[in-house]
Amino acid sequence: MKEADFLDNATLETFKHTGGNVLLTTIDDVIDWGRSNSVWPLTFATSCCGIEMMAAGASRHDFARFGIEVYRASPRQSDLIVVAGTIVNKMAPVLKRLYDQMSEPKYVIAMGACAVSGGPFYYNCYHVVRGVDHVIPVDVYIPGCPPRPEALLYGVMQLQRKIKLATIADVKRIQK
Amino acid sequence: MKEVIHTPVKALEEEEYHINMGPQHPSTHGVLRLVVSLQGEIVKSLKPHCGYIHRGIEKMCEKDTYPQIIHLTDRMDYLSAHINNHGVCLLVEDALQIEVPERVKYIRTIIDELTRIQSHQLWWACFGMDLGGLTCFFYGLRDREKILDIFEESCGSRLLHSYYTPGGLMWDIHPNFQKSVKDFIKYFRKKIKDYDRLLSGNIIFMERTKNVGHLSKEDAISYGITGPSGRASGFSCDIRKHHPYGVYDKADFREILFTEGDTYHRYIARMDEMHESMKIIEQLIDNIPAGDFSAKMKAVIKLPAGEYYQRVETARGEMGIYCISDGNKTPYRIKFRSPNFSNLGVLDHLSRGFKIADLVAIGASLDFVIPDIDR
Amino acid sequence: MNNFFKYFAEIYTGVKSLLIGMGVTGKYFFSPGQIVTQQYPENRKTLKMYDRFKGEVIMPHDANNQHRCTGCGICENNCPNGSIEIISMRIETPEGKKQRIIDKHIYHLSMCTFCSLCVKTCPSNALAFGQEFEHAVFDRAKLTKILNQPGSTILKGIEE
Amino acid sequence: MDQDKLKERITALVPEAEFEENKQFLTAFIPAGKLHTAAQNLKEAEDTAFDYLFCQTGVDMTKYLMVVYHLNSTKHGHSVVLKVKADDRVNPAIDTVCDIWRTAEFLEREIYDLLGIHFNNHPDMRRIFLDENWKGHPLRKDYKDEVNIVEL
Amino acid sequence: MASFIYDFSLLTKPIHEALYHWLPPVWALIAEMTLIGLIFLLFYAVVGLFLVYAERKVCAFMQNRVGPNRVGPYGIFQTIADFIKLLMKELIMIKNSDKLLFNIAPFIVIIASFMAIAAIPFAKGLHAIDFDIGILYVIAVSSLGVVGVLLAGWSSNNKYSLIGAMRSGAQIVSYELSVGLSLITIVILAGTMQFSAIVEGQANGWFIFKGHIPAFIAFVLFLISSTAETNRGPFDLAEAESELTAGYHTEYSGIKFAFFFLAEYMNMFIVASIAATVFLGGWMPFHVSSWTGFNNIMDYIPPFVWYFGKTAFVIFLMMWFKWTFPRLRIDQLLTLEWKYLLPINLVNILVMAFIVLMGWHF
Repeated sequence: MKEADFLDNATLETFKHTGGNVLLTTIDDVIDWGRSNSVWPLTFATSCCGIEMMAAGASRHDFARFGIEVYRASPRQSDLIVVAGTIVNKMAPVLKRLYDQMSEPKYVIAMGACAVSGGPFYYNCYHVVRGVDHVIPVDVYIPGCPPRPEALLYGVMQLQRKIKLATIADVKRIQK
Repeated sequence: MKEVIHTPVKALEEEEYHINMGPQHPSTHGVLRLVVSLQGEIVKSLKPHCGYIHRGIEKMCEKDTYPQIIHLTDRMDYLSAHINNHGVCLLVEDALQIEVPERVKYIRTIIDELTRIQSHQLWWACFGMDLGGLTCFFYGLRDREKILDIFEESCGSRLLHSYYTPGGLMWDIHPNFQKSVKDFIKYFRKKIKDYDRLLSGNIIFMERTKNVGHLSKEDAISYGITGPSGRASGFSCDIRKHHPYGVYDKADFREILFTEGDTYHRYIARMDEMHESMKIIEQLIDNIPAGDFSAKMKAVIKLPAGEYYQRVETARGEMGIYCISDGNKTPYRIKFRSPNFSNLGVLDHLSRGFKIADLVAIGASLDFVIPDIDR
Repeated sequence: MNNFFKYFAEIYTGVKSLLIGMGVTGKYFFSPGQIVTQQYPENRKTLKMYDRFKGEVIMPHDANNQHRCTGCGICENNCPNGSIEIISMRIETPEGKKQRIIDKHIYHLSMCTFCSLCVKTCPSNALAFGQEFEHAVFDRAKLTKILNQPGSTILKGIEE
Repeated sequence: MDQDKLKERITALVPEAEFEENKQFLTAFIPAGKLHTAAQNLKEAEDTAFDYLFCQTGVDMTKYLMVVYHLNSTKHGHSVVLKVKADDRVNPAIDTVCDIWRTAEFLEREIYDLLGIHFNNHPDMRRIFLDENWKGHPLRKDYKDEVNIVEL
Repeated sequence: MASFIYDFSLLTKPIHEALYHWLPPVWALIAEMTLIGLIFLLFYAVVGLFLVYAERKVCAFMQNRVGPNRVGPYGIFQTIADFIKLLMKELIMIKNSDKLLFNIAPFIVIIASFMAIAAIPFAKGLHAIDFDIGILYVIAVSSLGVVGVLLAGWSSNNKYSLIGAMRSGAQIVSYELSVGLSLITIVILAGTMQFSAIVEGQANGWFIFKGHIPAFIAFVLFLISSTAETNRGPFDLAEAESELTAGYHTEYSGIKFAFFFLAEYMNMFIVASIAATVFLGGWMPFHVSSWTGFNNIMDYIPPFVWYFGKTAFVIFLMMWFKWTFPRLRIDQLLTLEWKYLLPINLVNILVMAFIVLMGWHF
C-alpha cells in the first residue's frame, strides 16, 4: 500500500525525524525493516475483539502474510500486544505486568472500542478502565466494535509505518 | 522419665505445587485465572478466579432502556449474541403481550441456529487447538466465515449485530438470505466430514478425551450444567424442547442425549448439535412466511410493574433473564443467568485426579466464554 | 491369544485413523485451489463490502452541501453509550421565525458500538452507515468526528 | 404437581409462607430461618423433587434485601420461586443452600460480592468478581462511586 | 562410473594436502577446523532460516491459506526479518534465576545439534569427519541437547518451564531407545556403523527396499521416535503451548530464544538427514539393479540434490505429522514408547537378524 493511501498521515509527520548520518540511517533501515516485518503478537485477548483477532489469523484473512502469525504465548518473546477487548480495573495491573515482561522494543495496538476508550462501558460502569492508554502506552488505535479483520490488518500496517520511523538512538533513549 | 514425642519428619513430605493458569494463558480462552495445585502433573484441586472481565453489565442495564440493553447482551456471550438478544426481546414481548409476526419468528429461529453452528465451529476450532491439533483451528474458522458472511449481508456486522429489537428485527433480511443459507448448508455438510476425519476418529484424540472428566447426571443437575455439556451427561435440559420459543415447536429435531458424560461425549454432543441445527434450518428456510419484519412498538417501551423470567437455549446452555420492573422505561433489576457461570463451578469437580493436559481438554469441552461468566 | 490380536487390532485402527487424518491435511496441501485467503491490502481496489455493512455513522450530504439533520437530539438520547453529542443553536429564519439548527453533530467513533439505534430512530433519516473501515490512527483524539460538514445547511422541507 | 397442590405442600412445610398472586411461577416468601430446612425438604421429597436450581438472584428492594430462588424439578417438570428477605441492610445474612444445590456455591458468592448478603455456612465466602479490598457492593441501589462511575 | 564426476574428495583432498604442505601440522589442523566450522555455521544459518520459512509455507498450504508473502517475493525474506528482529531484541535477565546455567543452556542445545551435523555425509567425500562408529556418535551427541533443555527449564525459576523440562527429559530418555534400536536394525543389515560405508552399501538399492518389511518398519519407528526426540508435534509436550505457554523456553527472549527456535529446526534437519542416509541411501542416486541406462541417468543428478531431496521429503513428513495430529498426553507418550514402539522394535531386530542370517535380503 502506498503512503498516500493511508488515511492518518498528518500524525505520522509529527513522529518523523530529519537528518542522521548515512551509516546510521542504513543500519536503521535494515533493523526497522526486520522489526516491522516480524511483529510477533502475544496471545492475549479478553473478549469479543479477540475472536476477530483470531479470525484475522485464520485462513480467510491470514495474518501470516505479514509474517505475524507467530503468536507467542510467552510475553518475553512477543513484540506486540494487541489489547483486544475490555480492560477492567482488576485486569489493569495484570496487563501492566504483561507489558513490563515483554522485551524491548515492544508495541501496543488498542483494538476495539473498549480498549480505545472504554466503548460501551464508558458511562455508568464501575469496573472498566476507560481506554487502555491509561495503563500502557498505545501506538495504534483501531476503533470498531469489534473492528473487522481487515481493519486490524490496516492497523498493523499503520504500526509497521511507525516502526519504520524508529532509529537506534531512540531505542537506546527509551531503554534508559 | 520424659516421654518421647514423635513428630513426623516434614522434610520428605511433598509440598503442594501451585501453578497459576491465566489470566493470560492460551487455553483459558480469555482472562480466566485458575489456581491449580498439582502433585507432579496431577491436578489435586483447582480454584477459579474470575472477575478479570467483570464489567457490571447488570448494573448498567438498570440505567438503560430495553432496546439499549440489547447492545449489552450482545457483549456478554458474544458467540451467541443473537440468542441472548432473542431472550431480551422475548422477555419484553411477553411482558407487553405483543404478538410478533410469524416471519420474525422464523427468521429469528433460523438465525439462532446459524449462531449455534458458528459458535460450535469456533469451539471445535479451539478444542482442536487446545489439544495441539493446530490445523483444526484454521478449518473451523474457515467455515465459520461463511456464516459470518450471511450475518454481515443481513445484519451489517460480523460478530455483534444488535439485529433483534423488541417487537421484531432492525430491518428485513437481505433478499439473498435464503439462497446463501442453503448454499452454506450444502457446503458445510461436506466440510463437517473433514472434521470427523481429522479429529473425531483420531486415535490420539480419542485416547485423550475418552473417560476423562466424567460427570454424572445427578452432579450435572446439582451443578446446573446445561447445554451440550449437561446433555452429554444425560440431563435433558434443552429449552428448545421443554419451553419452546420462536418456531422450535414446528421444527422436527432431536435433543442430543448421552449418558456417559465424559469429555469425548461432550465433544460428540456438540458435533451432533451442528447436524441437528442444520436440520432445523433446512426445515424452516423455505417456509419463511411473508409479512412485516417488526410488530408495531411504542417509541418508549415501558414494562408493566412485575417480575418476568425468560429462558433461551444459547450455544452453551440455558440462558435465563430475570427482570423486575417497576413500570419505568428502565428495568429495576435485571439478572442474567449465564450458562458459563454455572458451568465454571464444575471444573474443579471434573478435573481432580487428572493431568494438566486433561484439565485443558476438560476446560475446552465445557466451552467457556469468559465475558459471559463475569458479565 | 485374544489379547495378542487385540494388540495388533489396536495398532491397525490407530494407524489407520492417523492416516485418514493425514489424508485431510494432505488433500488440502496438494490443492492450492482451495485457498480462501483474501489478500487485503492488495485487493483494496476490488474489495467490496456488503451494502449493509456498518463501518461508521455518517451524515449524507447532497451536492449543495445540505443534510437532513434537524438537531432534534433523538439519536443522542437513544445512543446507549453517549457516542453522539449534539450542539444545536437557535437562529432566526428570514421569515422571522425562530428555528433550531444543528451546530455540531459530534460523533465519537472511538466509543461507537454500531447498535444502529441512532440510524433507526432518526425521524428525518439524516444518519446512515458508511462503508469505511480503515480507521486506525496514532492519536485517539482523531476518532472524534463532526458529522455535519462546515457550512452545510438543512435540506428544505425537513422541519421539526 | 400443579400450582395449588404445590402451594398446599409448601404451606404444610412452612406455615409462615406468604404467596404472591399473578406470577409466572408460584412464588412464596419464606422466612430466612426456615429456608434451609424447607429447601432440603423440597429437594429430597419424592413428590416435589426440586433438584435443579436454575437461577438465584439477589435483589435490593431498598427497604430490604431479597434473594430469589428459581427451582425446577427435572423429574416432574414443575417450578417454584422462593423468596427470602434479609431485613438488616448492614449485616444481612441468610443460610446457604450450596450443600443442597452445588451450583449455588458460585451464585451465592456472586450475590455476596455484588449485594453484600452473607451466606452462613458457605465454604468459601469471598468476593468472586471484584477485588477483596473493593469498597461497597455495586448492585445496591444506594451504591455511590464517584471515582469509577461516569454518569451519562 | 559416472558418479565419480561428483566425487568431492577430488576437491577437498588438494585443499587438505596444500594446507599440510604449507603449514605445520598443528596450524593446518586449526586452519582446517576453522574453515569447516565457518562453512557449517553458514550452512546452519541458511538451513535454519530456510526450514522456518518452509514450515510456515507448508502449514499455510495445509490450512488453506498462503502464508508469508509480503516480505520479498513469496515472502522468502520473512525469516531473515525475523532473525534481524530477534538479534536486536532486548535480553531479559530473570531475577532469582541461576544466571550461569540460564545463559549457558541455549548454547548447549545449539552446540549439541551442531556437533551432530559433523558426522553426516552430504555427498561423496563431503563430510567433516568420517567416524567408524558414526551412528553411535550421532545418537550420543544428539541426546546431549536434552541437558540444555533441562537446564533451561530448571534455571528459569518458572514453574511452567520446570514442568516442560521434566517432560522433555522423560520423553527423550525413553525415545532415545527406540531411535537407537531402529538404527541398529539397519546396522545389522549394513554390517557397519560408518556412515560412508552405509551409503556405499546402498549403491544398488536403498536399505528401505533391500531390507524387506523389517527395514520399512524400522523406518516408520525411526520417524515416530525421532519426531519425539526433536520435541515436535504431536510430541511437543515440552513446549505444549496450550498447557505450558511456551514450556522450557518461556523466560527466554531475543537471541537466546532464537537459539532454541533454530535448534528445533536443526534437530529436525539432523534426524531427517540421518533417516535419509540410513534408510533412503543418503546421497546415493536411485538405482535399480540391471537397469544400467536408467542408473546412468540417475547418476548425472548431483548427489547433494539427492541428499537434500530425501532430507526434504522426511522433513515434509515430519511437518505433516505436526500439522495434522493433536498432542499426546505425557502418560500416553510413555505408553506408546514402552508398550508399542519398544517391543515392536525388539521383534523387528530379531526378524532382521534372521533375514540377514539366512541371506534373504537383496
